[in-house]
Amino acid sequence: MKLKAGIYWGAGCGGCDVAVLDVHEKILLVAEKMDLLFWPIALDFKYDDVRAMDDGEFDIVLYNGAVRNSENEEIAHLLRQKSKVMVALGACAHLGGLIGMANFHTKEDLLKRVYVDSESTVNEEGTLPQEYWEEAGIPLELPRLYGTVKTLDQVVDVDYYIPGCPPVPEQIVNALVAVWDGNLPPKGSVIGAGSRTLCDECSRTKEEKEITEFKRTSEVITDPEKCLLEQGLLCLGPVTREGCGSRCINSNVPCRGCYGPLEGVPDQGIRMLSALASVLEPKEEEAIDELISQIPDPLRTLHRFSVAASILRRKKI
Amino acid sequence: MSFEPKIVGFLCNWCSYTGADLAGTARIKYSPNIRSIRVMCSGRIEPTFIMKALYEGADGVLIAGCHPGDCHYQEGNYKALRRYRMLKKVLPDYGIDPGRIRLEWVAASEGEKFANVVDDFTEEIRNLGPLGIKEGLDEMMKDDVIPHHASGGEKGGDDNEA
Amino acid sequence: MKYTYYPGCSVSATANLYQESIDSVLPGLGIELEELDDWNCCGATAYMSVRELLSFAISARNLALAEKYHRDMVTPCSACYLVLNKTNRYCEEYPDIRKKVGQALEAGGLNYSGNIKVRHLLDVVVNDVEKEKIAGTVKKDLSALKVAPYYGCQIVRPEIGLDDPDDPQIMDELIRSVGATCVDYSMKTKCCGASLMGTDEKKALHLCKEILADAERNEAHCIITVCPLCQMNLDIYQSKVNSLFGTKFRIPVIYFTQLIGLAQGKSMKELGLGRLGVKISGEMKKIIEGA
Amino acid sequence: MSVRIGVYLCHCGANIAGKVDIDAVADFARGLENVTLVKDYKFMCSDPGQALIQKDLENKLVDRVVVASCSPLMHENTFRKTVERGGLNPYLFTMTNIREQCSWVHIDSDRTTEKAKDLVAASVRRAFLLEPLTKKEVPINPRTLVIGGGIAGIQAALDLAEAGKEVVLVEKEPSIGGHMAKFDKTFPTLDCSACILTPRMVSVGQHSNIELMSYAEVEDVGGYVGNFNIRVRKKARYVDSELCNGCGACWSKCPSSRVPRKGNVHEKLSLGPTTSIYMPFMQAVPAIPVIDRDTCLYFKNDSGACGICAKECERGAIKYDMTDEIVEFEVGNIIIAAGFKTFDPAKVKRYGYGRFDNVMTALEFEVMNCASGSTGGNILMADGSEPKSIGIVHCVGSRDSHYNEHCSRVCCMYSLKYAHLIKEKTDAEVYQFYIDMRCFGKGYEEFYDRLLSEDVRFVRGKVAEISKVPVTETEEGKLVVSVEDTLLGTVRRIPLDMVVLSTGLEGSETLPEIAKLCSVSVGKDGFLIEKHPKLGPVSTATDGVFVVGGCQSPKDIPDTVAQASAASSAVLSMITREKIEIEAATSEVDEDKCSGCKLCNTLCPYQAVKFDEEKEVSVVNEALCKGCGTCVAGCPSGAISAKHYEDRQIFAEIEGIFSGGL
Repeated sequence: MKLKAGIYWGAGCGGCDVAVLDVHEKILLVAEKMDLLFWPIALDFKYDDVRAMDDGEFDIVLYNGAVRNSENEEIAHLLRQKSKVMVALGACAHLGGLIGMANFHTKEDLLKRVYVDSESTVNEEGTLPQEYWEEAGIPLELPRLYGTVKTLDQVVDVDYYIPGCPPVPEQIVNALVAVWDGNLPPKGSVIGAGSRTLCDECSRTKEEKEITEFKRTSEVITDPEKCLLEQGLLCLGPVTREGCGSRCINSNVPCRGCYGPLEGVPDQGIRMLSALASVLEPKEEEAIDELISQIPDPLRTLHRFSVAASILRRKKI
Repeated sequence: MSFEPKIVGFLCNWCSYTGADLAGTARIKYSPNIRSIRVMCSGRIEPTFIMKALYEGADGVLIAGCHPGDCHYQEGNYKALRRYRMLKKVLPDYGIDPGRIRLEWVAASEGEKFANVVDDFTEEIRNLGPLGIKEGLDEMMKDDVIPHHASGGEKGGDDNEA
Repeated sequence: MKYTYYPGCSVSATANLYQESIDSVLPGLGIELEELDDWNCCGATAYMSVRELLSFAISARNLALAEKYHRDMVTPCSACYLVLNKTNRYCEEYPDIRKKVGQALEAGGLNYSGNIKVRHLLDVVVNDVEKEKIAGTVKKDLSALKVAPYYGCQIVRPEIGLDDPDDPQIMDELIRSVGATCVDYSMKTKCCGASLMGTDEKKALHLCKEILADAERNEAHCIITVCPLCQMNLDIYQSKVNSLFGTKFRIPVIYFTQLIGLAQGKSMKELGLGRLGVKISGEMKKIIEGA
Repeated sequence: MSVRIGVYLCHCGANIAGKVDIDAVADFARGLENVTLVKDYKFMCSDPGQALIQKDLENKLVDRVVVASCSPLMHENTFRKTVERGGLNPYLFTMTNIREQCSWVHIDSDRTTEKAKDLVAASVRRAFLLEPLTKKEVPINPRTLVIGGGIAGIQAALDLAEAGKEVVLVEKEPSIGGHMAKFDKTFPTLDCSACILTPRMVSVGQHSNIELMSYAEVEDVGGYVGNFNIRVRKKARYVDSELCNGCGACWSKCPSSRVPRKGNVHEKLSLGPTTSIYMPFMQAVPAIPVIDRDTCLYFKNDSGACGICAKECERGAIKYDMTDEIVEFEVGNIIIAAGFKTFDPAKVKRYGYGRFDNVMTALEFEVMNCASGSTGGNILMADGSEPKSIGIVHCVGSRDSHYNEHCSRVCCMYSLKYAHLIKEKTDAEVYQFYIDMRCFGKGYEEFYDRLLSEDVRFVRGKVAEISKVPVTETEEGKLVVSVEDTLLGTVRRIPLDMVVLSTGLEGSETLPEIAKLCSVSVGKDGFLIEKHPKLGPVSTATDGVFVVGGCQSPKDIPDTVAQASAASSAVLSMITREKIEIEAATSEVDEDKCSGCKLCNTLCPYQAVKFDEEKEVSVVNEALCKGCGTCVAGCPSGAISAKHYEDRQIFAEIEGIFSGGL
């Protein structure tokens, strides 16, 4: 009996949906075992079709993208109600992802920046999108833009997480296979990724770390053999879960942390801050500050994908 | 009455906690706004603890360790200093005044200094006012709900206060 | 290499032979001196002990004037070197002295910022000119000439840091670099009595006698010095020392620039050596003429 | 089975109850989650107080204990033992400090009570998450390493060997004896130094329990208390110790000399034979010569030109092809007795050492006084003639902000000894230039009085300069000491034939390296830092490593011997315990989470967390780990946890502080 599956695209870039397609021929294996009953980007099913379904009818729902407006939240609740297993797919649903960077700003700043100040816009009156508008008697509605980006598990109860931006296609398939084989790890755990950090998977030689300088990727020709952190590049590998196959590191670019932290690490960015600071070489205050000043924007670099899931969740306004 | 800041202190067992005890044995009075947690070394204090304290309701966090060179474990306090400097650098991006966290070297014999540091820090935080991360968060996300007319008009946003 | 030149009062008067040797020797070493215009007396150590603040103001005036040249200032005289350095140091360490000196100079339309470094001529000759360059200008073999290097007590003060206060070597090296022989001179930094010669002559003469005696004991042909006052005390008053203590010293006391000149084969007259109290004669004369 | 927490509040007489409303805190505590029992008592630390807890535990009423009373630094151990007697793991207990950091230091009692409540709430949440821990035990290897064969090392080695314990004594010179072997007499008793030292050296050489490694240096120290693994490099002597019987045939014919040939008497000073193959001094232990490579003709630019000593030796003990030998062994404890070095007076240019003849250091003067020395014990000037007047300058390099600020404690006394020796052996005038006469030990002041009666001239003043420049005839050819005589109030110029500089004491050259090997630290004054200046003078912050004698601070022979015996008794107490408890609250690596980034390896000053090549993860060596937690806070993958101070326990405390009892 085929399983019923659904994929939804919340506040995200759609990369995760593309990742699902990227499984190439394995999509046939998926199609053979599953009926996709809801996939707004690919199939023409409507919300009402889902509302018409029984509770828990979906065997599995892959929800990618963060919860950024009221529609995301509404459909999240709806899919939760209609699904047995709800999976947060990709960094946005799992940690808030790049979308989560909005938490460093207020809603008003964002709207003003996009609809008024952006270089290519001419909008003297400063009109902004409205939630509800009537034109010639016809009601027009837009979902409400939230002031704070939320991760999926801050809105509904999530069974599993598939991390990554985007998640590695094979890992998505492995997750789906695990669901219909029924052998799933305890509820709430991360699947489709390793249990250690990237350093385990990374083939570069690692020595004792003592950082004397920070460099940006453009400033240094990296030695392919040596650990990037030891070459002064701010690599988040040590704090990020493995499973992505070191796509970035293998192309000589430091890891940005999209696969999120391991179990028991409540805040990926601050945990890396602690680890990084501990191995700075200088001992005097001035020298330490000078070295830290070589990192252009430490907090957003450390929290590129995970500010919405960090302890403080957002900038205090 | 005036705002009474809540301060969380992380004191290292060998120097600052002993120094704080000494203030006690000498009956030196200081403001009761601080609640201290004992760790074996200032090197044990993770920035995550500090963020957790700020999130749970602390208006200020005091980190205290041995003077450089005196650390019972030789170098723990240097790590504390490095983490402190980096945390101080990133706090403004979180909209938090870096003055809300403070690192002090307090020797086991400096009971008086500990008392002065607590009083001085309490006043400093009193001037900065309450931080209230948690309340601020709830306040901020108060209007993040499904609007009443979004789905078919009558079912409003008010009844799904999930 | 160009420096602002602060001659000081003695070099342009009683010690003009020092100036003559400077004028004849320095160009050959590539050192160009541009005299500080409208310089005034530095107050010397005597005045400093009478009216310190006034003395600072007077000497600071020279430093303020020198600022427009934006380069080091060189002086041949130890007293000026000490006083000008002391002014810079006190103005930096004691804000109220700096404030008062500043007010005084403002009245004269001048501004003192203290960024002019004051150096002694010996320091410039030995440290800025390579040894090979000096050796290159030597024409006469003075290896037989035994010279006693007399530093005096001012240029090696610890706080200035030019050389080791107890056992300076900077002039010993210079003697060797011009080919002469430097004797092991224990009295090289002992005081010559300086202005004491004017107030308590007997005591000063006693000090000078020790300095001369040690030179004679080491069979030095001459003593070289860097300070007009030391030169005067040891040279002009040598006869008085002999009469007071019954010694028979006949040791010429010349400037280090004159020694360089001699090694370069310049004539005694050109180096102002004709006007010494104790004339160059006897064995030293033979060595110089014979080389 | 849910957790049942018992909270015990202490009044501490009025110390706590006077400011904190105990009943209010008790009611508050009863409302806390998982708290099943709350009691309060006037003095929890008293026997009846402790019995309260013990009985509740025996009756299985609670399985976690929170005691809200004084500082844990005060009674944590007391209550841990109580909990253990009650049959519960002692680590399932935590304390709340509501006295030193609460009732004693705040004024307003309401707010103090509020604070006490918050702290109790924090402790309860922490107690909920506590895990049982067991103190690990590690066996103690009964063998001890003693670094340094001076009187300190000799005494410590003999104490341990006499107690039947094995000792390895490593000495970097060819013979043991250290500085004391270079002395003629010792103060204040004027015993002949060799007479009291040689018997002990011989017993060290012959003791079955002491393995003596002379002309050897410690190269590596690994492991931890009770189980140090040591690597020693025994330098090649080119004389086979099995075959040699010390007959002296070799050095009697050796053509080259290890002291400068043309030097004056002072430059050619030496104790043993001055040949290139030599015995350091006649009573050397081991009594085996060694070849000085620098001056030996055979080794000079490897010409192999000479070979006389090999020919002369009937027993064929001379072996030019000997190479350094590396020895490895295990010990349980280490006693560092690396000794001191004397201050190099050449730094004080005004005293003319190295520029003028007849200005010598104290050590040179000692060697000259030795009967077995090159002058046969006679005090001679550089040209060999007898001095008519000798000056002894105190505090050279000591009590001086330019050099060493510390007082070297022994110079006043050995200077007095020299004055006596000079008076005894010659009829020279003796001047002592001192700042203060520090004769603090037993019989020291009496010795000073004796010298006063032997008409030694004492001048109280710091010597300004020693110069060769005579001012009067009497100063001709003399060393003129100019000094301000503070008692007469004048500056004096004293012409002398000879001047002895009483140089101060500093840590020996090899000290910084030995300190690094044994992970002890060197203080600003250049000496090893003891655990506590008053209460732990011979132990160090590193368990199993002791410091004795001149390397810990300048001291005389009696104090050195006392410290040596103190250290050996401390070692004996460790050995007899056979096992040592290792701190239980150490760190632990979860090998499933550790990804081998090695970041933690840099953080540990004790090298307790190291990368394991096979497992490809980092592993904590429990015995080395001191439990500071620095690596835990630095581990990016959260793979290292600090037992008893886990992240979740500290998070719980933070939440407890702000829970307000919810």
